[in-house]
Amino acid sequence: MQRYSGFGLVKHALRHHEDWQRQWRNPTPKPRYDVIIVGGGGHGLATAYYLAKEHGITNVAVVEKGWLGGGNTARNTTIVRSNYLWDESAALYEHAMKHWEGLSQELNYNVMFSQRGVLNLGHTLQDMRDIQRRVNANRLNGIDGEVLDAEGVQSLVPIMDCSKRARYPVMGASWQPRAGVARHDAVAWGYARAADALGVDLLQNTEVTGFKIRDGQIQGVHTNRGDIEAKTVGCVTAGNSSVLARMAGFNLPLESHPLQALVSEPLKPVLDTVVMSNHVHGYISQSDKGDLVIGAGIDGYNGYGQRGSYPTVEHTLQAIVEMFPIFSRVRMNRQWGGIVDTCPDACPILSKTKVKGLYFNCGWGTGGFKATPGSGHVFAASLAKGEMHPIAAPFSIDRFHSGALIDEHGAAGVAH
Amino acid sequence: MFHIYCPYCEELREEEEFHPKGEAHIARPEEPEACSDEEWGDYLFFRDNPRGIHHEMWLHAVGCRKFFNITRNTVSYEILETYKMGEQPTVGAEHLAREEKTASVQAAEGGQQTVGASDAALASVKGAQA
Amino acid sequence: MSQTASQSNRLAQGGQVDRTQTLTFTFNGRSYTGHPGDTLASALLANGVDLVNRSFKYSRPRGIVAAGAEEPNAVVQLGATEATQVPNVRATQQALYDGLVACSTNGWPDAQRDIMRWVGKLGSPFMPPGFYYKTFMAPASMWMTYEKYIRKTAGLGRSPTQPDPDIYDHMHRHCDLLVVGAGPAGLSAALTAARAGARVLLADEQETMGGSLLDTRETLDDQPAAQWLKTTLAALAELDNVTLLPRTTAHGYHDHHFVTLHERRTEHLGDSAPSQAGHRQSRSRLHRVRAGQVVLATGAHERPLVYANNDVPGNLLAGAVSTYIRRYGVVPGQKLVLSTSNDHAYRAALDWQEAGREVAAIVDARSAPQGDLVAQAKAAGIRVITGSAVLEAKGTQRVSAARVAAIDVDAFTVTGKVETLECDTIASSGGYSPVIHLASHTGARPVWSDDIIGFVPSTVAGVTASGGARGVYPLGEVLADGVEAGTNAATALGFSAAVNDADLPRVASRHEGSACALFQIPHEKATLRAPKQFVDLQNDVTAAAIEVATLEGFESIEHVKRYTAMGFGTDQGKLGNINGMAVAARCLGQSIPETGTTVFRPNYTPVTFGAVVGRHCRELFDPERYTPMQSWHVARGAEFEDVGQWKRPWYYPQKRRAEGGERLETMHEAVARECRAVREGVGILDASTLGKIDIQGPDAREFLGRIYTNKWQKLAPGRVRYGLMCGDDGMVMDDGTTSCLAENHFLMTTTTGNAAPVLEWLELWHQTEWPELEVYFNSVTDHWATMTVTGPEARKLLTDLTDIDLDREAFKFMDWREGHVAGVPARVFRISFTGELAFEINVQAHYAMHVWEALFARGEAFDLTPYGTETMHVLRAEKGFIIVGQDTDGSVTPEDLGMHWAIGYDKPFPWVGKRALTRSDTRREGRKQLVGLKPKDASVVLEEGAQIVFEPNHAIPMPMVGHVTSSYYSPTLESGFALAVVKGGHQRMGESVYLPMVDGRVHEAEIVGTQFVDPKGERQHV
Amino acid sequence: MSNSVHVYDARADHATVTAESPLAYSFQRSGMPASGEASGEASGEKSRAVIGERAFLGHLILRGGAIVLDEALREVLGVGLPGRPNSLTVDADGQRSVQWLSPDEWLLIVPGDETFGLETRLRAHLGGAHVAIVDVSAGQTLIELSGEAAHEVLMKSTVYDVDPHAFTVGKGVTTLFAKTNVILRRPDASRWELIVRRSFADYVYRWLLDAGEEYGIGVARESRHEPQ
Repeated sequence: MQRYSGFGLVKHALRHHEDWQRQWRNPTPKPRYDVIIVGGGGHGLATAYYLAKEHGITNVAVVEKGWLGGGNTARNTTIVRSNYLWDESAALYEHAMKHWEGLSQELNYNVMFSQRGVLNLGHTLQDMRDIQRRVNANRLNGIDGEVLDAEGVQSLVPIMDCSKRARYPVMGASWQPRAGVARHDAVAWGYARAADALGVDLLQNTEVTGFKIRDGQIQGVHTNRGDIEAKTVGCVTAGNSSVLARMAGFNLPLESHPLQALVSEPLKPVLDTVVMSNHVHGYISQSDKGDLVIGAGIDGYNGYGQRGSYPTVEHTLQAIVEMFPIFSRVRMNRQWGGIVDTCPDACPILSKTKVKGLYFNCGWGTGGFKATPGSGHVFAASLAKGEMHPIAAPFSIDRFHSGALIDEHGAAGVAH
Repeated sequence: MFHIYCPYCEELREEEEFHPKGEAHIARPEEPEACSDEEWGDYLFFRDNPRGIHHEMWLHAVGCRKFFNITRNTVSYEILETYKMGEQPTVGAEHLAREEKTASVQAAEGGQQTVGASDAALASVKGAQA
Repeated sequence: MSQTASQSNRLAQGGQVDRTQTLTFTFNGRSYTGHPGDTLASALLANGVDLVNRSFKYSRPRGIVAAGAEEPNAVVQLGATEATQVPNVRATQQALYDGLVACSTNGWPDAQRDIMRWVGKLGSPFMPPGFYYKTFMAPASMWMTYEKYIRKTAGLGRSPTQPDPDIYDHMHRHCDLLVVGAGPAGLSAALTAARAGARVLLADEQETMGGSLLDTRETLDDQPAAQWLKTTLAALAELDNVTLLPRTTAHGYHDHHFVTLHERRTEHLGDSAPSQAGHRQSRSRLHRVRAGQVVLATGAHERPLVYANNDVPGNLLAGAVSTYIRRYGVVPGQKLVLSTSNDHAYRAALDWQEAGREVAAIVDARSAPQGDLVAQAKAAGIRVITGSAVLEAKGTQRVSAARVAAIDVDAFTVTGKVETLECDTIASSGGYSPVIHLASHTGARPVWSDDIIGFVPSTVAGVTASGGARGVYPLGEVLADGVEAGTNAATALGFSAAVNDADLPRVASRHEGSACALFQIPHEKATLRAPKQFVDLQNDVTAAAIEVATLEGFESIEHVKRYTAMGFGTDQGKLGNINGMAVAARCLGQSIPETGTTVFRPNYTPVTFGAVVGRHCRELFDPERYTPMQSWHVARGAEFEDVGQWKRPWYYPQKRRAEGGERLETMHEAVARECRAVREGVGILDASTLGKIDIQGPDAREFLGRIYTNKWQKLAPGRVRYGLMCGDDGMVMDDGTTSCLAENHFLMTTTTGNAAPVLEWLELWHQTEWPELEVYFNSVTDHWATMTVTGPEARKLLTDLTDIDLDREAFKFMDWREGHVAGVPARVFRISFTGELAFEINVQAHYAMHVWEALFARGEAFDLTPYGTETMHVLRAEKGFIIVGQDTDGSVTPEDLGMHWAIGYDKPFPWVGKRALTRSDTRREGRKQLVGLKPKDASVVLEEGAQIVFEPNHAIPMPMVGHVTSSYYSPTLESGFALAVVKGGHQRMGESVYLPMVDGRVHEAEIVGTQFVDPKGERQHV
Repeated sequence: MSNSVHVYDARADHATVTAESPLAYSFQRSGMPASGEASGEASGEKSRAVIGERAFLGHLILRGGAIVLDEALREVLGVGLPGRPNSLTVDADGQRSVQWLSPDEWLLIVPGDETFGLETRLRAHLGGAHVAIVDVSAGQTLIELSGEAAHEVLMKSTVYDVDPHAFTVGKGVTTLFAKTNVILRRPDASRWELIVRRSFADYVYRWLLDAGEEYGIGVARESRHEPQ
């Protein structure tokens, strides 16, 4: 792997950038692998990387129907935080957070993880109770967090309207300083390049069309480029998990919904933290390019169209302008949509299935990006050992039968 | 934004008047006590969530307040029909599913069972959901 | 000095500007003049302003390139005052008004003297695509510092720092046919369909309708195009089934023909929307259009050619040159070189020459161009160099020369000797890209057409692209295409359109030679070594950057775009995307269609947040719901709590004597006073916000039994019962009392926040599962005002005001009675949420104030005290009454709450929620259960949300066993107390738990029952 | 039947009891711009949109089967149910109307003092039929909107097509109005009626004043109160 550094950049400049190496190969599928990962997004690529890196399993294929990182990795609003309410979620997202904190160096790829802090605003007494409950839980779980009052919020974000004038005045917030944002595409590319360097085959434009199953054991996948065999297959296909599951003969407790986001035109920096509000339904940060990156809740209907309905965008901007009246004259450049698999309890599924050797990693809803390194790490360990990693174990599909849900609705609501 | 024909109001209305209520035709088991935990969980949480033809329930919340059903393509978002509660769809998921299946099922080889979205698989999934 | 003296590039005549009026404006601190009819761009060009901005990444000088929505460079900061700042306005789309103030968005101290240009110049070799992914990694701790500096270079314009003085609004529109674009195709389509009877909406983004007719050289019916345009617009304006919306951009096409249009109503008039006849008007308006059919007559954007230094000011699109000359009477230079791949662009040279300026040469990549325009140019004496192209522009702040040579397009090589032509302007044309954005917003992928060398929209039912938007360019054909589109749309809508070919204006036919596919021009040096050849001017993406991306394995066009940032600017790649795709295709050795396409997303051009928001802001952001007693609460100085959309009195602070005058009570003081009043005297609560559902029908009772966890069979008329409602997952979702009004008639109450969801829940079960049950549900929440009179003195207070027998035996706890209160018919319910003697009085809301004031008049003798939600919470918590949503969170069963008494285990029908209570997880030991907590230190009020542990000395992570759901200071107990959920709590009475706080303190508390006051419940029965 | 449902007259004697309409507080708080002239600086201009409250009418919700209800209504009120969804029947003197709300739900609006009598007579005619009649008179109010710009004010406010050619006289729908829902109907060519829930009435009122400002919206001071 060609090592990246500032010094290297100078060397390449002198050679007119003529001898940059490919960041990953474009291999021909082998007939057989030890493990197949279906889905070349951030989570799938991270899984492949950790399989190779930590478990020495390098005979791995990542099968991607389009281009690497082209699903929700390419479409999310890049927020990273770990201040979840329940122990199980907190453990998972904090595991991810610890990986984020050295990821650029580990991958030798600057994923621009910017720990600028995330505010989750409270606008009602119940919001504030929930915030206190969550921050107290976070601290006892070893996760950084503070409860701020309205003045504290105002001093962090001077341009926000924290006055009593607002329809739902800001009463306070939870504040996680270690949280922030990262450069989404770079995460996929960084993992792809590192996994490729360890021998993982990244198969783009390769679509899984069915599974080979014998005696309840997975044998491999059918693809538009032929059959590929493996005794271990991990599906990490956010947005399309139910479609894959049905190919394998079972349903999942998922619904796929459109999730929309939008950006303003690029502006000179005005907002240095991430601000999220469940109550007025909107969240916002400003990218290093200057765009205000804005998102909100999902559309209520099932949809695989990578677009949602316009009123969702309107409500989101209403919330943003309510919080930031100075943005009224700023202009919205672009909107887009992703497809998110939502679980009834707003928590993901990392699980074995009825088919031996076939694993699913799905149901991240609107919050999958932040978990990318942690999800990949524990899912790889689970695939390698054939037993779910302890952090992943509570996220089994079985919880929807036993009733042991991990209900993050109260704490996470719509916004991620 | 959808333009939805309400079968009770007998006219097209804006999506903003409606609320989507998830998959249609999920009947509550007649005898809940006779259900296993698994069957009960399936009824509560597990859904077809198809990419393609979807029968779904909507509520004309700001309107006649009636629940009704829509057959909609979840990719193109085209609404193929709307029909009243208690009625059955005329455009079936099996119509599109059949096309999808022929595309996804590979010829079985060497005694291996190949699972696309086979009828058997669909049936086993439907099971408890009637 | 004459008025146009400063406008050195303004022609004495021609164009559609009004030279009789002069407008003054300021750009980068200097004052200039222009005329009505100008855009900011045409006025700047008229004044010879070449440099309008610095580029984003390399800080290179940039000038105006285009004349419309596709302009990438002339993006300026607009606004004379702080509050009216608008970032990133395209000068080409901003009408000039008197007093306009604008400046460049990049460059310090200004765009001319920009310091960053040195960084750009020296640094550019070290800034290949994605350079930031490859560096700034060491040491890890430094990234936040690096980022701080990287961010300093971010952005184009700046946000205002003050709230917007303007207002915005929405219009919901419905039409049979929406026509987007009022050029020749759109006008024809609109007129045809309108005459057939369709309700037509015609929107056009420019200041004036007409599109290409505004600068065409061609004639219609032997008259200048303007004449036909005028007649047609007049004809449309006369039809009352036609609505014309100029200055209105269709920016988003959504499902089922829902289209959003942004109308700039006042942005051509001034900084801020002027008032009209004394009334405020909106600065801009968003039209939400539902159309039956849509005709997209959005025209085409010219593609520039990609050659070295093609970004130096003085490089323009050929079509823009014509537009500036013909529409604005502005020639943007002295001496022109035109580089083209097609005939159509020749008109730029002809227009230039006719304007009296010099054309150095037309450089045509085709070896033998043959169209009529070519002949005209030759006849006009213009030098035409064939088989060649401009390889490179010379000059830094303005083009000084063009380097021209013969090229082999297919082999991508320079084949001839380079000739340097002196000039100050290079116009280029690489053909035209249909404006297909709207057609692809709902996911339809554009299709490449070799015939027109561009993408055309794929078919979407109900949407017709017409004219340039589908690659039809000759004017005569465009007009006919518009008529056809209008006819087809009208027919599809059920109108019969009688088309008369004779209605079509005559257009002189013109022979046009075929164009050649030309994108990037080869240079003598390889792309990676040649001077910069820009593909995306706004994001400084060069052909070399695309080549590097493909070298590094970014092969999907989506990867190329993302790695280089191509197309991510505010112009969304209108000029650059196809050129970029062509460069990528060349590097990858494949065709453009093999390389792919990208689907455009809304918005076509940026839209003001305020316009999207409309009037849903400030006081109208969200409804405020009031009870009939709102004015009383306000007058009484209540503080309010937001409960859903309701404003509920939270507490009523009173004035107290204090040193040096009076002061308002704190919340703590007010609540203590209100609590004591209820426990010792009498208080009153406005409970009108409670949800109330009238239930009638012979099966009402059966229905209640199925939907509530407890039993309803035996509830007699005149009696009231508490009910608990679960989802079928067994989790508590709401609670409230339901009264039996008559055998088949019940009144259900719900929590304030759940009134609508519970009604919907009842309807859901009735309509979808049990339609056979004869029962109807109707909301009467707003009809009945509810006031709770409670406290030991409640009966005494009421006695004189009502004809109801209040005797404790005649009117028992959990009874309701009908009668009058203060002369008003009322239903009175003896239910209690405070644990005290309580009467809930329901009267029609019209009379609520009458009754309320009568109660206070009588209540003076009893010191009747109004109390708010905070006191209500304290009082109910002292009694262990739960608040759904505060003491429960969607993971709590009735059993967890210790409410087995409210569970009808043996009811015959398997009621909603029952089955789930026997799932393995709901049966397991160690579930969190609702208990009371008594802090060891009575002065401590535990924090709501405090986490509970058994072992406070455990290392982090510390196992948590529950949390505090409600916690207050009790004036009655004179101590803090709390409700909490604790693992296995019901079995742990008397045990100690610990609550570690953020500040390091650890509180100790004892697990106790949930009823702190009057545990036997005697007081409510008195 | 009478003992299976609790029917009683909850209307007070307006001669002795002060009744407050749902908009009373709004008039006091937000003011009532005069309808003869414009608000704001320009004076002497006629309002192009005028609103007024018709307070204290009787609003009854009828639930049940169309056939039985239609019969009973014809008998008792002299007008039947409207035959089509989203339509409205008005009696000869324009004082009483019946509007379709859903396949088993109609809104009856009558002079306030007729409410209880009507309910009683209807119930008597309906006998044992499975129906529900619910008095919601105090839970909502009726706002009239007229003037040449009336439909433009509505276009700013509701997603429903209010083009006077599409929304013909005799139509009535439940739809969105800004962020709340209203019943919107057109009893005759000169005016629109909005039926608004009491707790949202202030929001609707403030919205109407704001959206109508550019048309110089005014409030009719003489609300057409029914005779007591």
